[in-house]
Amino acid sequence: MLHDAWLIARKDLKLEIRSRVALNQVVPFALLVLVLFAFALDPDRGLLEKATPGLYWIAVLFSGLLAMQRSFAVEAADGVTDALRLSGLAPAGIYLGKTLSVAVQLLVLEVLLGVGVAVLYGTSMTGWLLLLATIVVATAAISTAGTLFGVVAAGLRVRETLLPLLLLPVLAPVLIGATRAFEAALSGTPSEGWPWVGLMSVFAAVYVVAGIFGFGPLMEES
Amino acid sequence: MLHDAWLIARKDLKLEIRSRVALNQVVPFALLVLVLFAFALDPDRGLLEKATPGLYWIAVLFSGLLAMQRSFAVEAADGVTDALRLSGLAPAGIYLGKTLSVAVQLLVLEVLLGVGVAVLYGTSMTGWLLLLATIVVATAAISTAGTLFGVVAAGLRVRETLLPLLLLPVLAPVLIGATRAFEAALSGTPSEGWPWVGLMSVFAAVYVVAGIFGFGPLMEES
Amino acid sequence: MVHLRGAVALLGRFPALAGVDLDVDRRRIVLLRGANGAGKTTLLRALAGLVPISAGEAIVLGVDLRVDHKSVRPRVGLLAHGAGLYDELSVADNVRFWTLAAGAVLADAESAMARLGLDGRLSDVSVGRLSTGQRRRTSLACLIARRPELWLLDEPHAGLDKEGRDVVDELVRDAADAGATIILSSHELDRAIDLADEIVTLGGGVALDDSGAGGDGHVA
Amino acid sequence: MVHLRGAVALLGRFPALAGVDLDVDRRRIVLLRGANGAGKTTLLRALAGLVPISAGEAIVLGVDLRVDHKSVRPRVGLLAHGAGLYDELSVADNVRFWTLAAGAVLADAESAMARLGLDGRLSDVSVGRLSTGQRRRTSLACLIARRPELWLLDEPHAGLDKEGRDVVDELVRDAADAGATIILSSHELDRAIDLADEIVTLGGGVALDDSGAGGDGHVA
Amino acid sequence: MTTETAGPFGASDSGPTSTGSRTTMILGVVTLVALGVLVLFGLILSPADENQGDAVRIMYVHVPSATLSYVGCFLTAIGSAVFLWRKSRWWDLVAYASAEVAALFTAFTLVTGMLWGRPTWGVFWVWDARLTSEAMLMLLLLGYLAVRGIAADYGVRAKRAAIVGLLLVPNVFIVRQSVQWWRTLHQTPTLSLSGAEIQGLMLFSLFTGFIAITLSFIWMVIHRFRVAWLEEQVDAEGLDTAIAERRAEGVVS
Ligand code: HEM
Ligand SMILES: Nc1ncnc2c1ncn2[C@@H]1O[C@H](COP(=O)(O)OP(=O)(O)OP(=O)(O)O)[C@@H](O)[C@H]1O
Ligand SMILES: Nc1ncnc2c1ncn2[C@@H]1O[C@H](COP(=O)(O)OP(=O)(O)OP(=O)(O)O)[C@@H](O)[C@H]1O
Ligand SMILES: [Mg+2]
Ligand SMILES: [Mg+2]
Repeated sequence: MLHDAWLIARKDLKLEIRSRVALNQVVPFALLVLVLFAFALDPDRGLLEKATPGLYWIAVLFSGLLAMQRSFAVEAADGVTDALRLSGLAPAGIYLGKTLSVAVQLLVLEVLLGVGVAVLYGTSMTGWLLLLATIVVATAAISTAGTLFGVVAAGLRVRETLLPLLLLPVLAPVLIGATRAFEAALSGTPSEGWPWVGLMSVFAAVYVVAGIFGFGPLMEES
Repeated sequence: MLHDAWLIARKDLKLEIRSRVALNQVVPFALLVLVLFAFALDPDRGLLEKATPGLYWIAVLFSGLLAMQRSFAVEAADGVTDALRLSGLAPAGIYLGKTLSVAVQLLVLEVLLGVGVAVLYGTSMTGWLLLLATIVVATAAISTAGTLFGVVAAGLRVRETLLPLLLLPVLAPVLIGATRAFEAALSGTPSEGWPWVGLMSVFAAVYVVAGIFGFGPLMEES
Repeated sequence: MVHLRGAVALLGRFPALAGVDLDVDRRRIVLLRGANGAGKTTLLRALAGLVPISAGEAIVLGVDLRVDHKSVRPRVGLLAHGAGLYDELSVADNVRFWTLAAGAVLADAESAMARLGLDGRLSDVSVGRLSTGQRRRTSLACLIARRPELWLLDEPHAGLDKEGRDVVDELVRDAADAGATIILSSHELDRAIDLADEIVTLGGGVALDDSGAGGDGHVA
Repeated sequence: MVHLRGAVALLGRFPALAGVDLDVDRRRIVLLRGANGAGKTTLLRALAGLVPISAGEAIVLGVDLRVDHKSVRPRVGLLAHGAGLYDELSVADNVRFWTLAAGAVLADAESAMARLGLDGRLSDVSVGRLSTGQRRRTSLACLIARRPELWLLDEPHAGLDKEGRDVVDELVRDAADAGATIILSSHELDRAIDLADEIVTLGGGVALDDSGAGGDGHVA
Repeated sequence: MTTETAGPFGASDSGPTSTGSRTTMILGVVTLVALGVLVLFGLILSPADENQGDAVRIMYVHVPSATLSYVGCFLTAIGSAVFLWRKSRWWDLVAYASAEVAALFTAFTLVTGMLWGRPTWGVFWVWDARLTSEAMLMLLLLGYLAVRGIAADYGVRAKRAAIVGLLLVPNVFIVRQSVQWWRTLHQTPTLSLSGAEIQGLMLFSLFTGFIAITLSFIWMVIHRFRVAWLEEQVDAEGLDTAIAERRAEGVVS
């Protein structure tokens, strides 16, 4: 299973390296979402200052959605789904592999976006630790749940619209959790943030289990 | 040209009626974007109260993006782009037809979302007029610009990620304009809103012209 | 109708056509053959004005493709590997749409569907549900409803059953009689050679010297 | 190897297979033929465990498909119309990926590519850039690198040039000699009939009684 | 040759043959009576609240329908789980029926809540934690129904919907919990009017509300289930004819 996961993840990352979609397009998209909100939420009201952690995670969420769409668009090519079913790869392995490759891409994105936020706010050492932990755990949560719902929408012609619809409400708690944890880290009260990290770990764990068992049946038909 | 536009628009709307993607998925997605922001921007700070018009238009924008993606995903099917090029349909007609079908879908979406906003805020008669005018003009702006950039991304394998990247910055002025106009209408000072409506009309007019002349060359490459 | 001299076409940076010479007169049926990757598809697409000619002469239907590659398009009919159909619309909706798009009338769509056996149960089935051969028939129906002057058929027999192949041959002959020019590529030489008036063998992006119609001319 | 009795398979609500009887022994090469839409592709996909059998008996490689349609999958090789390749990866990357996914070793991938003439310039070209026949060759290379026990070939000759067709025939005969079972569908009967040991004609989702055939659709 | 008419999931499930039966009719009558009693107590006999006036009467439908929206979600999850486990079409349709009704009750909760909010809070909607989480629940259900509505084969739809339905549970839980997770818990004067402080006729009215709304919930789920079941039956009935027609195609050519 882990061997299969590695095979899939390597293939996906190779694809990304050849096509550079995430780097050239998803990262700018995330920046864009951030800037857009600055437009919508007029800066002179002072809304933005307070809202940065929330906006950061919204930007990550939407970009994650895009990365996920791309990850499944690749598998939607003519006959690939059938080929995967016939391949003998363990569905759980495919699930873990795709999760891994999405997580790697998201991590890169988050670090690129996050350095800015952290520097602007200038946080303490413990703050840094919490920020990092939040990023890691939230990424795990987003990619485990995202990959599972990705396959629910996969193979359907309506994939592009169905995935956001299913995924966003499910990830809403992660959005809250990560935002709260970031706020705690940036406001110098990291102890308030750690419970959120715990919560998101539970979330990610639930979805890993659901994915490992659910991916097989979901891959079946389409 | 208008005949061609009508042919394309009718085909797209027939497709929508058969697949019901916009109705079943884009509309809920718009609601979702609204609610998600509520999560991210903590309600007890009173941020949201003021931000509703902005959120409304962000929701419309993201859903419009989805509708646009879908609109061009349909044309990306195996060989369809070539068939369109060979068809003898005037590119300007194709442009107008696709703009029209996206605009119709967006209008339905906006009315569904907007009735709520308007009722919740209870606006005056002149306010209503401004709201309506804003909706019509902003829709025109979003769909004219969206369709033009849609074709830039169409046919490329990275369509799903490229379109948002191109489109969102272009539409930022529309986002501001529509938000300001809505704020004016809802706060009972419609006279402040009308200049924005004018501005967006100019925006839409510029893009219609750009689309009519630019769509042909853009359809070429890919 | 078609006159190419040293025509070069690039796909990305790859010269898929590396100097093709080709002359086809009105009412002729020309068979393109050649190994996989020889450039048959690229040649047909170039003749349809879809792939730009970057060097050499290329005149199709009286239009110089290097000056204007768009105005031939509505006058040609290309049967490509990609079906060019909307999967979610029914067969009838697809054929009607492309017929109207080409400026023909609905009656043409109906008769084209009837000709290809798509008028019964199948006409209301979504194209996405069709079998390979049925999709191919639908593409063909769209093509003939357009009444093109130049037919460009990329492996027209592929995927069709015996009866479908006969229909294609009939359509091609009728079109040639009615004044159209036909260029088709094929790997099913037995059938295609009977149909063709002339045979052109492509290899490595150029037309190889050939022994003419009916000749063997096989290139390893 | 394959035993079907009254097998029914639904695509949506449409009974694409409406009660098929079929028996194939080890080392046999069976040709499926029939009109467009007869159910050939559906039958091959059903045998691969991709389309569920909703009524009747269906035993493939000793596995009852109605009980378990997954465990046969790694043991069959299906050449379908969809190429099953990642357009953005190179030919070599694709063949290697699918070879490793099937649990075979990299050397198998190399020899398969060599066998299909994909080892030169082409091995580094992205699959999305290939010609139809070259894609088909790549799919075939992925298939043979898996060394399946049951080969299910949907129009294996389509799109291939003369030399490619010869390679396919050779591969099929070698596989049969090595103990595999082969079921292929085709519309190019001249070629396929020579290759096949048995011919089964499908029509309307059932195996028709065949001219010169035994009562249950067998041809000597 | 014989061909089973049962769908892909076997003939073992037995189900209804019409949209109604004696039991459902009796249940319907009882529901109507209960609703009548609710109207009687809720609108006429129970007193107006000191603070809220007549607006408090909304509570008698608002609170029960909120509760039943959760029940509907859990029922959907149970149906989905049994479907995945036993491949039972019967349970799949239970999940489907209860998800639809749950969506209806969630919408009803939102509407009654908004109507209540106008007189008590002065606005229809605030981005309060509970309101937002209920809205999110609505969206989750819409997502589930969107999966049910995709144009794909029955098996595809059912299986995918079942996984989504199953994952409703952790999400209902998380969405509900998020009320507690909010930095400051939403507090309004009206919400402090919780169970213990309601007395006498008001408590009784709330009680009748629960009974009446629960009965309507059951009645709706049963009917929705029966309709869905019969729709499936109709599809299965057509199969024999479809097979015969399909075979005829072969004879022609
Ligand atoms: C759109 C607006 C509203 C929504 C979506 C909403 C939603 C809900 C939900 C989901 C529950 C069930 C809570 C649970 O059992 O865990 C509930 C209960 C309740 N709601 Fe609302 N509500 C809304 C407006 C209001 C208003 C305006 C009032 C009163 C002024 C109100 C008063 C209550 C009361 C008293 C309960 C009983 C449960 C408790 O004590 O917490 N609600 N509401
Ligand atoms: N970017 C590229 N890099 C390298 N080679 C390319 C590129 N793009 C196209 N090619 C090559 O150009 C040729 C295109 O050939 P074309 O599709 O016209 O062949 P064909 O004669 O139709 O073959 P077939 O019989 O297989 O359909 C192929 O050999 C393909 O590999
Ligand atoms: N949902 C549906 N509604 C109606 N008909 C359908 C549906 N789905 C599939 N079909 C029909 O089922 C049949 C499937 O046939 P299949 O693809 O197996 O044919 P085939 O023998 O491979 O044909 P070809 O020679 O064209 O490849 C087709 O006739 C198709 O029209
Ligand atoms: Mg070709
Ligand atoms: Mg087929």
